[in-house]
Amino acid sequence: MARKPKLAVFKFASCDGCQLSLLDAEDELLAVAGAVDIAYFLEARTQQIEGPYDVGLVEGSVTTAHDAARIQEIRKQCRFLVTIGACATAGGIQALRNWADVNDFIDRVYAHPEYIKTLATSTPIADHVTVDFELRGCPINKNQLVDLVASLLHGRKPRVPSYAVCVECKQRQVVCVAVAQGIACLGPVTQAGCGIICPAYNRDCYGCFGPKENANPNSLAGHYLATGKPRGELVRLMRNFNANAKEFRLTSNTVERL
Amino acid sequence: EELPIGYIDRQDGGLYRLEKSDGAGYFDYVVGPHSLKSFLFPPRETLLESIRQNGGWQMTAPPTEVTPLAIIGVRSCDLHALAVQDKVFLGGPYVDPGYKARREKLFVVAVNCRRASATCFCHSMKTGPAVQGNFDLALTELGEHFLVEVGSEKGGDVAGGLDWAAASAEQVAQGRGVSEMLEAELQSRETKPRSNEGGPRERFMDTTNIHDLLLGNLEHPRWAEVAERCLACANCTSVCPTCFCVSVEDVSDLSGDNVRRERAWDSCFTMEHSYTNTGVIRKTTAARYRQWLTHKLATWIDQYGTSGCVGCGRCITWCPVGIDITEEVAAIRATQTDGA
Amino acid sequence: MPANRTFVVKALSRVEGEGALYVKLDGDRVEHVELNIYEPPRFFESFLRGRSVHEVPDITARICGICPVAYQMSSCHALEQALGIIVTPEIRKLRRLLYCAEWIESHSLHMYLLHAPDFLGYESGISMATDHRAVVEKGLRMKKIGNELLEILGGRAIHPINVTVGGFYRAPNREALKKLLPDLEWGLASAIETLELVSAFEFPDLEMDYDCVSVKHSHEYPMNEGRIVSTSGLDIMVEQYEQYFEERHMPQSTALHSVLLPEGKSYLVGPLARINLCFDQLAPTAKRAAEKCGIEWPSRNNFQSIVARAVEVIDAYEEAVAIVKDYNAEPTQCRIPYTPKAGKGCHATEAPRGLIYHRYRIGDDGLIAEAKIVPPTSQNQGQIESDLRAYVPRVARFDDAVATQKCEHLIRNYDPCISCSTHFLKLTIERG
Amino acid sequence: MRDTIDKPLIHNPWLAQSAQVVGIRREISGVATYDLVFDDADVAASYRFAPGQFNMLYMPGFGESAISISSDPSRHDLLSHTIRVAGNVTQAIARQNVGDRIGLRGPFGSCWPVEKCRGRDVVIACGGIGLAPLRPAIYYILNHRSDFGRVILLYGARTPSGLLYTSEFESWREKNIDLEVTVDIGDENWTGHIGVVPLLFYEHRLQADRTTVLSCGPEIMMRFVVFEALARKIRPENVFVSMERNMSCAMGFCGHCQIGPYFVCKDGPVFDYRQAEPFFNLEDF
Ligand SMILES: Cc1cc2nc3c(=O)[nH]c(=O)nc-3n(C[C@H](O)[C@H](O)[C@H](O)COP(=O)(O)OP(=O)(O)OC[C@H]3O[C@@H](n4cnc5c(N)ncnc54)[C@H](O)[C@@H]3O)c2cc1C
Ligand code: SF4
Ligand code: SF4
Ligand code: SF4
Repeated sequence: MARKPKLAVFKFASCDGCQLSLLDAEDELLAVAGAVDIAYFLEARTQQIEGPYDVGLVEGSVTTAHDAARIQEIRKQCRFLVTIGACATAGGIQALRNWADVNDFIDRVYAHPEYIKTLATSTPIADHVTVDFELRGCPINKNQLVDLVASLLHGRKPRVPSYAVCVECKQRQVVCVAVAQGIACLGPVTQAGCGIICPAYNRDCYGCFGPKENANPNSLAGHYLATGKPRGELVRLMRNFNANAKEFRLTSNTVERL
Repeated sequence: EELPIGYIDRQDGGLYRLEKSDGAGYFDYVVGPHSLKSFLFPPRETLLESIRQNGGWQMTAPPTEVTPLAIIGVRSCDLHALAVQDKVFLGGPYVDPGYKARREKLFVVAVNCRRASATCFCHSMKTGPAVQGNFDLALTELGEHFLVEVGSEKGGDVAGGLDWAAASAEQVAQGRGVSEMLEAELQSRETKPRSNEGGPRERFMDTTNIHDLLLGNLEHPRWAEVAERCLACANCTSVCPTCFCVSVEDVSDLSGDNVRRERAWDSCFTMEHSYTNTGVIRKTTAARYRQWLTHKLATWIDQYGTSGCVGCGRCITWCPVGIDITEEVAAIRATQTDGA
Repeated sequence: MPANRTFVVKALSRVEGEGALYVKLDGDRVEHVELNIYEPPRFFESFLRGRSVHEVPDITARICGICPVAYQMSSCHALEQALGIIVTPEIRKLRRLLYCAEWIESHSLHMYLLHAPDFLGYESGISMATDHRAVVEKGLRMKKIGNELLEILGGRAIHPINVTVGGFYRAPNREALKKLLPDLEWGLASAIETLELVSAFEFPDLEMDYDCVSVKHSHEYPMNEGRIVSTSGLDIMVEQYEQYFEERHMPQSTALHSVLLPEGKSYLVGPLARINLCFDQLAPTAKRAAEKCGIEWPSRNNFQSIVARAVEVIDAYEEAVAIVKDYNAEPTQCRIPYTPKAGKGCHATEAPRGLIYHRYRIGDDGLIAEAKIVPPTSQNQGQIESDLRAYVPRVARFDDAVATQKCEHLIRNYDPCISCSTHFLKLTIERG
Repeated sequence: MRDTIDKPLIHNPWLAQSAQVVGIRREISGVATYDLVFDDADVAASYRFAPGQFNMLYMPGFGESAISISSDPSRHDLLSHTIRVAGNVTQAIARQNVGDRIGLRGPFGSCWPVEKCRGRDVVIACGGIGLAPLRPAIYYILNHRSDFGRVILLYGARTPSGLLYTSEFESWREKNIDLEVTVDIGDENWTGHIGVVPLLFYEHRLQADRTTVLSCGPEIMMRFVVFEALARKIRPENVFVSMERNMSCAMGFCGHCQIGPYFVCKDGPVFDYRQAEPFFNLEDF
């Protein structure tokens, strides 16, 4: 039998939720551990096998100079690098600092600001190194994660659609909350993958999976504005966990300046 | 699902509200978010199951057992849509077994509309408002009573088994009057001045020579213009009762030994739809919108001998930004670049 | 052993996050212990300012992927207080069920995959599974049921989407919950077996004079509400929290240590603290099981926190079964409507890892003007250092690897949720 | 309407048949030919195809790909498929060995009008792997060589190492096929033509009224082949091209392969230029 692929999980600025998704795949966890060599995964095990690794899963965004250097090292160690979650793919919620003065943030929280070493921005991994594949979401969908592992094992493409949340809403016959209730929903510009939980739970999609391909948030925001939604609400809606993703960023800036 | 009895719907581009109305009867809401489509052509369906077995694959199609289904309150536009989907799934060289099985067990109770919403334009598509066949029973609401018309043997058997009074000629005429009045009202939309003080625009579509109009204007600037607004979100195609595009994908377990081949509703608005190994064919939203509109209203006629649009107006209502098929056609007609 | 020895452990594992531990020894005397936090600050309190009220639980969830419900619950309660919202008993019950789900999930994960391996001599739950597959599988299933419950109530297990100020966006589906009942009953039975398993572990003998702090409710085991009490006799309303507790920024770290005023003492929060303070409020089965499990309560040994967790999982399953059995109709009103307006509110709930405190001020524009969040780990951090100060001399005789492993074990007693802005990574012991 | 419903359902068209790989020939880098034999003898006995038709090859877990049949239509013992490794499915097929099994549905699609070409001259213009779907047509012509007039095969690839089936070229020439081969970039051993396929039209004088052109290859190449053919007054209905679109069902259900009014899977892949003309030069369509 071929050598088991070596898998490593790395953490940057994040909530740990995405790597937890692997442990949350209760039905598959032991099978995964049997099929791949989980060589480095601090959240789950003490054993740390040195690189190089066949696959590296990277959670979190780059917010310190030390981390900016560390991701370079990790890239060298990993043959196939996958970013998992909104932090790693778009900068995460902590990228909200990109619109503010970090020093102001620090002064408010810490008594000894001189000890806080942080960059002015929170940036996605792909701003620093080449990324081979992205799993979106805040948090990622554990089924997509398991499928990703399976696809790496079997040498196939992961099944990750790039279309809008709406596609699955309609497949599941969920009645559109935007059209039927006038709720400002990000579904039409957000990539599917979450299992359309929000509209199914009678609320707006708030964009966990980031912009879909060919996303057109300008048009959507324009329509919501025209139907009476306050500007601030729309700006905030785009400024969540994927605030720094290009399409959302540009639209939120445009709407803010209106 | 519960019927919203006593409610009417208010529909416009990107807007749907059910509102209680005093005068409303049992069926005075018109077309809702769902059509017959999802019952006969479910959004997700398993086509094939494969299990790895001693070096080969055991491939089986899941049985298509179906429980008989009766659907009450189907409108004329949706009956025409049913006929269109019948052509797609049953009328070609290949027959879709799942659709066929479900179609055979379907019992349709149609309803003649008494009112139309602003988004309805069945009269333009010659698909309503009066039901014209393809049903088992058809109801017309007449104040306290329902007028029942039998449309098939199955319908006759059901009606025969019930203790219903025979309708008088007067009642039959009254029933016909309901549809005629509505039809006249719809027709009058075409001559009414366009802006009716603030209320939703009442739709109609000029279909004169529409096939050549659209295919003769494949490079019209309107495609790029609508793409500025269109989200490529696929809501329109999903709610459309005739759209039938699907993606077919394998779902397998971690070992890869148990595989289900599934089809799911897809749309010409997704990137995956026109993906090929050498590139995505319809990369831009403009190209996708053009594909949708030209297929729906023009090449559908080449393929199936009828328009793909039955004038139900769902794509207008359920488009999150209210893009309006009738308006897009009108815009192209008004500024055609080609002599078509 | 050389007189001067420094050992560096690259990473503290099986805790959520990264950071460093620094220990300086002079012979057997501990000169200095310091837990260094490497988690880069994420500034949640700052960017909550200017957000709408309804966005707060969605945002605070992202502080921690391990215990998002705790953050959501505390936010919701605090904001409801600020807005004068009173939720219905039905909503209150469902929230308790949601919290039970998170406790089940989080505790099962910690006990079976992170902490038990320490007692049984494995480097991870994954390795443990090679010898004790059935045990690990049972733990995973217990955890999975917690997650399923979270999914039904919250939409998804991590960062639930159905939690909002005023209640829930949609009432959880009755049928789905009822269908889970057999699993919940299995979970209850398994939790009792778990308690038998873990209370038979061998616990390093480290008795500490903990000042335990927790929320306490008159007749419920604490989760969503109550007063704040301590072993040393504190008994205050949540509104008084900031008069008695203070967060201090420790140099060299991004962490804020919380201390008990006026002395500036460290204190203990979490399962052991809760069970010590609220034993009487345990559900009947949980209490009976705790009484006869062979551990003497109150316990002053935090290695026995694993036992406390097992008892709490029984309690959580027991309550979940009762609530689900009782859930015979979806409430007609699952969300109390409100209009955002100026106000102040604070609230404390019990996260799996201990007390969590939130305070908000809403401005005249109806947006958040100020937010303060005190997570459990920053409260425990001082106590972890105190524990280590006492424990390190006893393990100093071991070589680096073993000593580190033992220190890590101790830290894991706290199940530190480091992402709550506080992270460990490497252990340095300087022996002088 | 109703009568179509009552049409008996002969078999489930979604059901793939298991077939065994009995031979693998590496053709060029990244391209190999797979010989397949159905496991079920009844299926094998009843299976027939026409030149230009394709099968859907199925690798469970990976998906299906449309692959033209490249073997001799008169051979009933096996089916050959010449496959270029492109992505998901084709990579998975490339990992198969002799003896392994894959799923197969087919045959699908329209065919080259070889019957109608009897008595006529035929120009086959193809590029790269585009020769694969035309090889059954060539075999057909060879099997009935005397029924055809002049037969010209214009074939090109980027480099000499990108040419398929070179070992058969001699035998084709022997049977009186004018075979002209060209490459974009030659190597030290290359003595043949350099340049693109459409240029080879200038090597021959064609009789417009009795010539049929069959073309398969990259769309850009086919555009120029069509241009050259029409320039020589060959009528559009006698110019045939093979189109490629995403294909997920091959039965006109999935909607992916549409070009204007056509479903490439059932109306194509082979179209005459009268049909293809309105859409042939449109980007994005
Ligand atoms: C009528 C027809 C005949 C063909 N004959 C041959 C042949 O003889 N030899 C050969 O090597 N190739 C042929 N192709 C191209 C072949 O189908 C694609 O290269 C193949 O589907 C790529 O699949 P993949 O999974 O490896 O690639 P991926 O890029 O992973 O594609 C994923 C899926 O998208 C679809 N897809 C992608 N590209 C195409 C495409 N070009 N055409 C249709 N569907 C596509 C398929 O369903 C495929 O499984 C033919 C295509 C068509 C339409
Ligand atoms: S992307 Fe979201 S869920 Fe994932 S680590 Fe970041 S904050 Fe957590
Ligand atoms: S195109 Fe629009 S109006 Fe026409 S049938 Fe489809 S959804 Fe209805
Ligand atoms: S027309 Fe409307 S519903 Fe259709 S894809 Fe465009 S935005 Fe979506």
